[in-house]
Amino acid sequence: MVSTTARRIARNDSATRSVKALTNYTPARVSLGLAGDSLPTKPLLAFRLAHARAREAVHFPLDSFSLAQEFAARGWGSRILRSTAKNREQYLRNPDKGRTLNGDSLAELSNLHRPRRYAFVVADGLSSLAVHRHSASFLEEVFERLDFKTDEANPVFIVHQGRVAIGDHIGAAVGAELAIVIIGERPGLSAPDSLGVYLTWNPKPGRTDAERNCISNIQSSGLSYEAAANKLVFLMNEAQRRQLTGVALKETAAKLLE
Amino acid sequence: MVSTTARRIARNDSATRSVKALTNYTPARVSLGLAGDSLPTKPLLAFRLAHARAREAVHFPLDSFSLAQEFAARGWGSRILRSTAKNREQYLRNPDKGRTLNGDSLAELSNLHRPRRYAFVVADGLSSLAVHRHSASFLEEVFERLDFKTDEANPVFIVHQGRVAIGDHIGAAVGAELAIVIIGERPGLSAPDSLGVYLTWNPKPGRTDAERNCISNIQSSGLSYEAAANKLVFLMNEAQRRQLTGVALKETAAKLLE
Amino acid sequence: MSRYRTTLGSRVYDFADLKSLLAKATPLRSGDQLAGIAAQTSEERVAAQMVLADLPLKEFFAEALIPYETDEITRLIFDTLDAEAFSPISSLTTGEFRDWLLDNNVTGETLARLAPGLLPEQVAAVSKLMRAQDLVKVARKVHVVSRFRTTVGTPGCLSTRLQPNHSADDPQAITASIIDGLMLGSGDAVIGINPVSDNPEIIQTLLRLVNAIRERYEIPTQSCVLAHVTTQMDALTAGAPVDLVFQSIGGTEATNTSFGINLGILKEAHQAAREQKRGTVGENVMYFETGQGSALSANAHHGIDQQTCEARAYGLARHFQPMLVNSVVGFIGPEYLYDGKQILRAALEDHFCGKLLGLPMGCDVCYTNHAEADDDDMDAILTMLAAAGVNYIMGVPGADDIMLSYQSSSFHDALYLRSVFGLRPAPEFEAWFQQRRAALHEMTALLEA
Amino acid sequence: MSRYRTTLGSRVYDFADLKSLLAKATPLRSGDQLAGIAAQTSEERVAAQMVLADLPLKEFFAEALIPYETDEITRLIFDTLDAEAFSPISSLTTGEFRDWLLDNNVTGETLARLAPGLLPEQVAAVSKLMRAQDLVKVARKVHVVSRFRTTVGTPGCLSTRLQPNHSADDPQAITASIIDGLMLGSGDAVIGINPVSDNPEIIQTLLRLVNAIRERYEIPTQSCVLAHVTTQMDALTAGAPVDLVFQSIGGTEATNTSFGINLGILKEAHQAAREQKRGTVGENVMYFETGQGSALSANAHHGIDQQTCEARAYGLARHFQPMLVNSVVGFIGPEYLYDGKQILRAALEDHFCGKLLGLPMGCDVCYTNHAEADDDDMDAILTMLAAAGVNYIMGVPGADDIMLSYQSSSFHDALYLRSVFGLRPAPEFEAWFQQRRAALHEMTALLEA
Ligand code: B12
Ligand code: B12
Repeated sequence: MVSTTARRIARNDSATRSVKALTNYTPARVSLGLAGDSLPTKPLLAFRLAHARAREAVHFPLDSFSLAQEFAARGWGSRILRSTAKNREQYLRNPDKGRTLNGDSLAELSNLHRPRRYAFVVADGLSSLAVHRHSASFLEEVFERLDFKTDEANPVFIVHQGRVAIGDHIGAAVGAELAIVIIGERPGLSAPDSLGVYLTWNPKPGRTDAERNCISNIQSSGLSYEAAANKLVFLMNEAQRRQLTGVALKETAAKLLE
Repeated sequence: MVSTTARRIARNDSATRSVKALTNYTPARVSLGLAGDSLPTKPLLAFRLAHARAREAVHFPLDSFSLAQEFAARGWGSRILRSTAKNREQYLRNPDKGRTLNGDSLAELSNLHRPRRYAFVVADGLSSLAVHRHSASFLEEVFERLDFKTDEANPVFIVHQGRVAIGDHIGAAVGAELAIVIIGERPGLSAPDSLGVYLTWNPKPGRTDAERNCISNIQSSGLSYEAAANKLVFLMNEAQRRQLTGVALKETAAKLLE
Repeated sequence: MSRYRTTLGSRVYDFADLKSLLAKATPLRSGDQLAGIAAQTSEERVAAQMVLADLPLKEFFAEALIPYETDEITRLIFDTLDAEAFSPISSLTTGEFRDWLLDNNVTGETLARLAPGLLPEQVAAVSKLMRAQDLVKVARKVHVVSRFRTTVGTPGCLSTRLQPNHSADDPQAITASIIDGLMLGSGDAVIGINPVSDNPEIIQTLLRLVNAIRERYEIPTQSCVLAHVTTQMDALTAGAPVDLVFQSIGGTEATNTSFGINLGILKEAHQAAREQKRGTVGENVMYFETGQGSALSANAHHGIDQQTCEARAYGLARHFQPMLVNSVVGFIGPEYLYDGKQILRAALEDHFCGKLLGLPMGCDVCYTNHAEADDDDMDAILTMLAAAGVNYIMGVPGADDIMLSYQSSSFHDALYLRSVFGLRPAPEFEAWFQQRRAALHEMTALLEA
Repeated sequence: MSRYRTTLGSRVYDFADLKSLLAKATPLRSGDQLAGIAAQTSEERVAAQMVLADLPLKEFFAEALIPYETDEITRLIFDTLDAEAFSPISSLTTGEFRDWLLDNNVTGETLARLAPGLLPEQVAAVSKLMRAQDLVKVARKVHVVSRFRTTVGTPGCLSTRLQPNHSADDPQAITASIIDGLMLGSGDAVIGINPVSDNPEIIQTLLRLVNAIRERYEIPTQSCVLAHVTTQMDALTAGAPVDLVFQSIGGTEATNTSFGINLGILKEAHQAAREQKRGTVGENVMYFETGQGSALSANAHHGIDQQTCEARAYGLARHFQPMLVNSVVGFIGPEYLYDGKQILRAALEDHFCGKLLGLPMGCDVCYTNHAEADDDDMDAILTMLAAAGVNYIMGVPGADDIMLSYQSSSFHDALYLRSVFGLRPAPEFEAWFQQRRAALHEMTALLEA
């Protein structure tokens, strides 16, 4: 039986030594050891602690005010918007509510409509933590690489209780060619603060995910701000050139593991 | 293997014929047949329907007003009381709330205190249906057999969201020697309307169930009103004679299956 | 500042005493919330588990959850503990105990030798650290075999209690349900009737009824009528055929007081039943039922979580070498175990704790109509318990107990488990069944009488 | 007044059409509630099940849930249906179909012959009538075996997909996870990496990485990098070593459109992969993932309940004789499957429906941190699926996928199932493991490179 063998191996001293070494190479939960064929108590409890915390992270509210201040400190304009999801429970049980803007927010956007290249959207998604930790620094890298200035007329849109597709509504409402949605990915046990970016050419309600591109796992053991910004800017330029995003557009900018 | 055998037997024609006959003798779900070794679709769906209905029955609210009217029509006095459970959800999750009277009800009882033999309590328990269907007819049988008259000073207490032990509070509050709690038992798939009776000598808060007697399953395929009344009156008399209820008191009144 | 303390991130978690540490370490359930002793957050729960994991097992001997002076179960447990048996694990913490239990070199025999040295509280504690799969994996190592007229609990066997209740104790109705069950291979653990009445005459009639069926068809099984133990003793004294004596028990003296029993009553009953010498292959004569929540329900829990109270009930039960012990796990209602998930967890804990303490554990896999559960939940519990090696389950016609008003497992459910896990009934019963199966339908003749 | 109608007591239940009948008959789940198509009460649900039970299976041929003209999956399903295969059950109602499936004379072979004659909708329908235990009992009769370099799905085997994801596609990190998994006996179904990037160069690098490990240590298994199918095709064209081609699929054309695929793309990919001729013991080259909720999430469900959509995805998958198919059952979140109970039910349904339709079903037993579920729920699902004979599960280090941010099953979980159910890995892999186990730790040398 494999199980017996595996146990024997994990107990073999030299094996144990080299198995330990695996943890030097990945933050994944490797080399956890065996109690019989089962997970020993220590990693089991560590797992449970991580679970308790990740579940909490889902519910941290977005502090849009302080985020707007951070942006302002960098000289960026921003607008705070809300989806139609009234609270977290609604947001979780009804994703469509996170995909549409509430009446006030829509009204607010109506006088912003004019042809423009980009609509940058920062949405809490499933992890406001991700947005708080990474969105400003990441956007800094992006803006540096772009011929683009945010201001009051061209603000970063900060969205409460937002899903990816809300970028379609915002982009359409303000007349943007490209919607760039920067969003908190669902919290994991190891990364409760992972940021994703979704890019949609000619955003409008009804776009499918096949018509977007995605850059994922911007977080400390994932993609760096620089690498992510390189990829994004590459995709933005290509999108503009080929007038599309989605499956037909592949990101070939960045070299492996930069 | 037993399973195979059982299947073979149930398929054996003569067996099937005699198995059918079992349903003549009990309302239990016997002779359901076999699909392989499993329950055939028809009885499975019948079970599910019964489950859906029993779950509803838990939540039927007690219509104490119409119950009081039924009692009045028989010339009985009654008082409507409430436990501290504000609603069904609270009642279900916190039994202690169903065991104590709310402030108003307690106050109402304070001027009723005087030495008396009986406090008759009718409580919804887990099935108001049981109380509506059976409590008046059952009490009629009981009162017939007793040297006892209800009236305004000696009412039947109708309790919303009550548990068995609420009889201890009521009995103590009104100064009764014996509390007789007539209560809706939890709804079953076959009998959503089963009534139970709990008898407590010298009722007062803190009595344990060992100090009570119980008569259970007053319902159409269970104990008849007459048989139950005989048992109850026997127990009441014995309780009075021996000045106790509970484990030490056995009901030896009724013959088998009367 | 207490001894039970840890810091996680910036939060300090401090647990007043051993019993509150145990309560906070318990997986979420409504009963502990109702009692106001559950962890407030998941993180607090993990913190408690971490402190518990680091707690040396030895320390459980130093802090009786209910004082020795005030509780006869505490006294029984401490007075009969086998320190020698405990020695192989005397240096372990609770967390290390879990790892040790999972070790493949720790066999069922090792665990059987260990049982008399274990405090129920130690077993409850380690169960709180375990995942559901751990509860299965360890429990299935242990085989506790008990014997009366059948041998229950041997590896590869799954027995059933045939539970033919009727809402008016009608003998014909009960007979019909018994026949139905026997034809589907049920009844090898016991044919056990819950009488709706407490009338001693009726109890005797039922005892004679099952005895007559059993003798006439030479069924190798035992019978039981689950009235209050005092009523059963009256029947026994009056000469009725009493095989197993039943009683509901709890894990605190006060719970048992509310049940109208105590150690003395149980000892008397045990002795009286043994003196009947009615068993053929063994003399395990007691049948106990337990269940999380009964202590709290009787306000008799002393601030101890319901699962630890339950383990203490096993600490009482093992004193009587019972034939059968089962938790009626979902029997009382949602105030103690809210939904299918909580019932499943409790079922696995109860089975694990009972087996570890040396008991022949079955389980009444069940739910009430006021709980958030359905037959799918029961299927999960049944399947996991079969994987865990449960000794027996209930067999109720169509899973619907028309008198107790709850849903248990059906004759069909037992066939499901037997076929999926390749399990068989007790050997004596199976042999009888093989011989008699062709004639079984003739039993309906009993109904014409 | 519709054809789908019944009266229960004083209430009349009327179901507008077949798809709403199916939706109302489905066990409660959040996704169908979200779509506004779930039964409003439990009684309505049973009413729908009763009408469904009486519905002749034949009638499913008369009412395509999505018109033939507008959906290529409907077309595929109807055009390739084998009427001959259906004939043994052509006279049955859906309820009788359930009874027939449970019949012990209906063997795995019978069911394998039946598969090409079944509409996904018929299979979905019958699953809605079944208890969890029925889903286990019938599924375990069916053995769907698939082969590439290992043989997956034979009786007594449980395989695993080793899933060594990393949040930056770091080859060393991925290698470390692969070594960890291999040492614990994982990876015989496939070593399958979800790349965080869609960069074609990175995809190729990962393909070459796993291929090199596999060749160097002569591991009998297959690899896969689960990028979008078009990206994998680019890699294949560029000469990268592609064993299995992966794609997420849904049960409606519109869902697949939202995934950026269609039948044509899948056919091309299938052919291209087969032409590689990289398999040694067989030529099943496709790997599909599915999951309840994806159609609704893409607003592409046409008012059909999520479980029926899922079965339709299997109707698509079977066209490609895949090596592996698994539902990622709890992957998306609570909006489709709210809690452990709903995930368990869906897992059993998915496995049952897939097997009945002739697919080599595995399951990604999993949950997210926004769902009401935990590791105990996973243990129940794992245990029931093993009882049901699932072909494979995932193996993720410590159950924590650090890139996809969800919890799946761990290497340890597979060992739990193998030990409790006496299951073994695929024979080719097991033989390799036996020979090489002593040398396995030397694989860490790979990390020094
Ligand atoms: C639930 C239940 C229990 C639970 C009670 C805990 C709880 N929190 O509910 C447990 C499992 C602990 C239990 C134990 C016993 N029970 Co009981 N129980 C029931 C059941 C199934 C439902 C009761 C109900 O719905 N009550 C109504 C609700 C609304 O009120 P409640 O305030 O929540 O319920 C209280 C009473 O039910 C009381 N209670 C429960 N059982 C008994 C038994 C007696 C004799 C008394 C006086 C009180 C009592 O406990 C509850 C909490 O205080 C009934 C059967 C039925 N169909 O009703 C049997 C039933 C009442 N129990 C019965 C028996 C025999 C017992 C035991 C004596 C068995 C034994 N040999 O040990 C024990 C001990 C009882 C005691 N003295 O405490 C018999 C009574 C027969 C009789 N005519 O005397 C019944 C009718 C079932 C049966 N036929 O076996 N029981
Ligand atoms: C959930 C999820 C899915 C779900 C989406 C359904 C849903 N309702 O959520 C399902 C299972 C259907 C799915 C499918 C696929 N996914 Co996906 N998915 C994720 C995951 C795990 C979480 C996303 C999240 O939290 N979003 C944030 C929340 C708050 O926003 P949301 O609006 O609810 O989510 C939307 C987006 O996430 C979008 N989406 C999901 N996956 C993808 C993939 C691409 C390329 C795009 C543009 C959009 C997209 O679908 C959601 C609903 O509209 C991420 C990994 C991660 N850690 O984030 C991968 C991830 C985004 N998916 C990925 C891939 C590759 C796919 C597939 C292309 C796989 C395949 N070969 O078929 C398919 C098809 C995607 C498509 N075009 O629709 C990759 C993207 C890689 C990249 N850089 O392009 C990721 C990063 C995971 C990975 N590494 O494999 N996915």
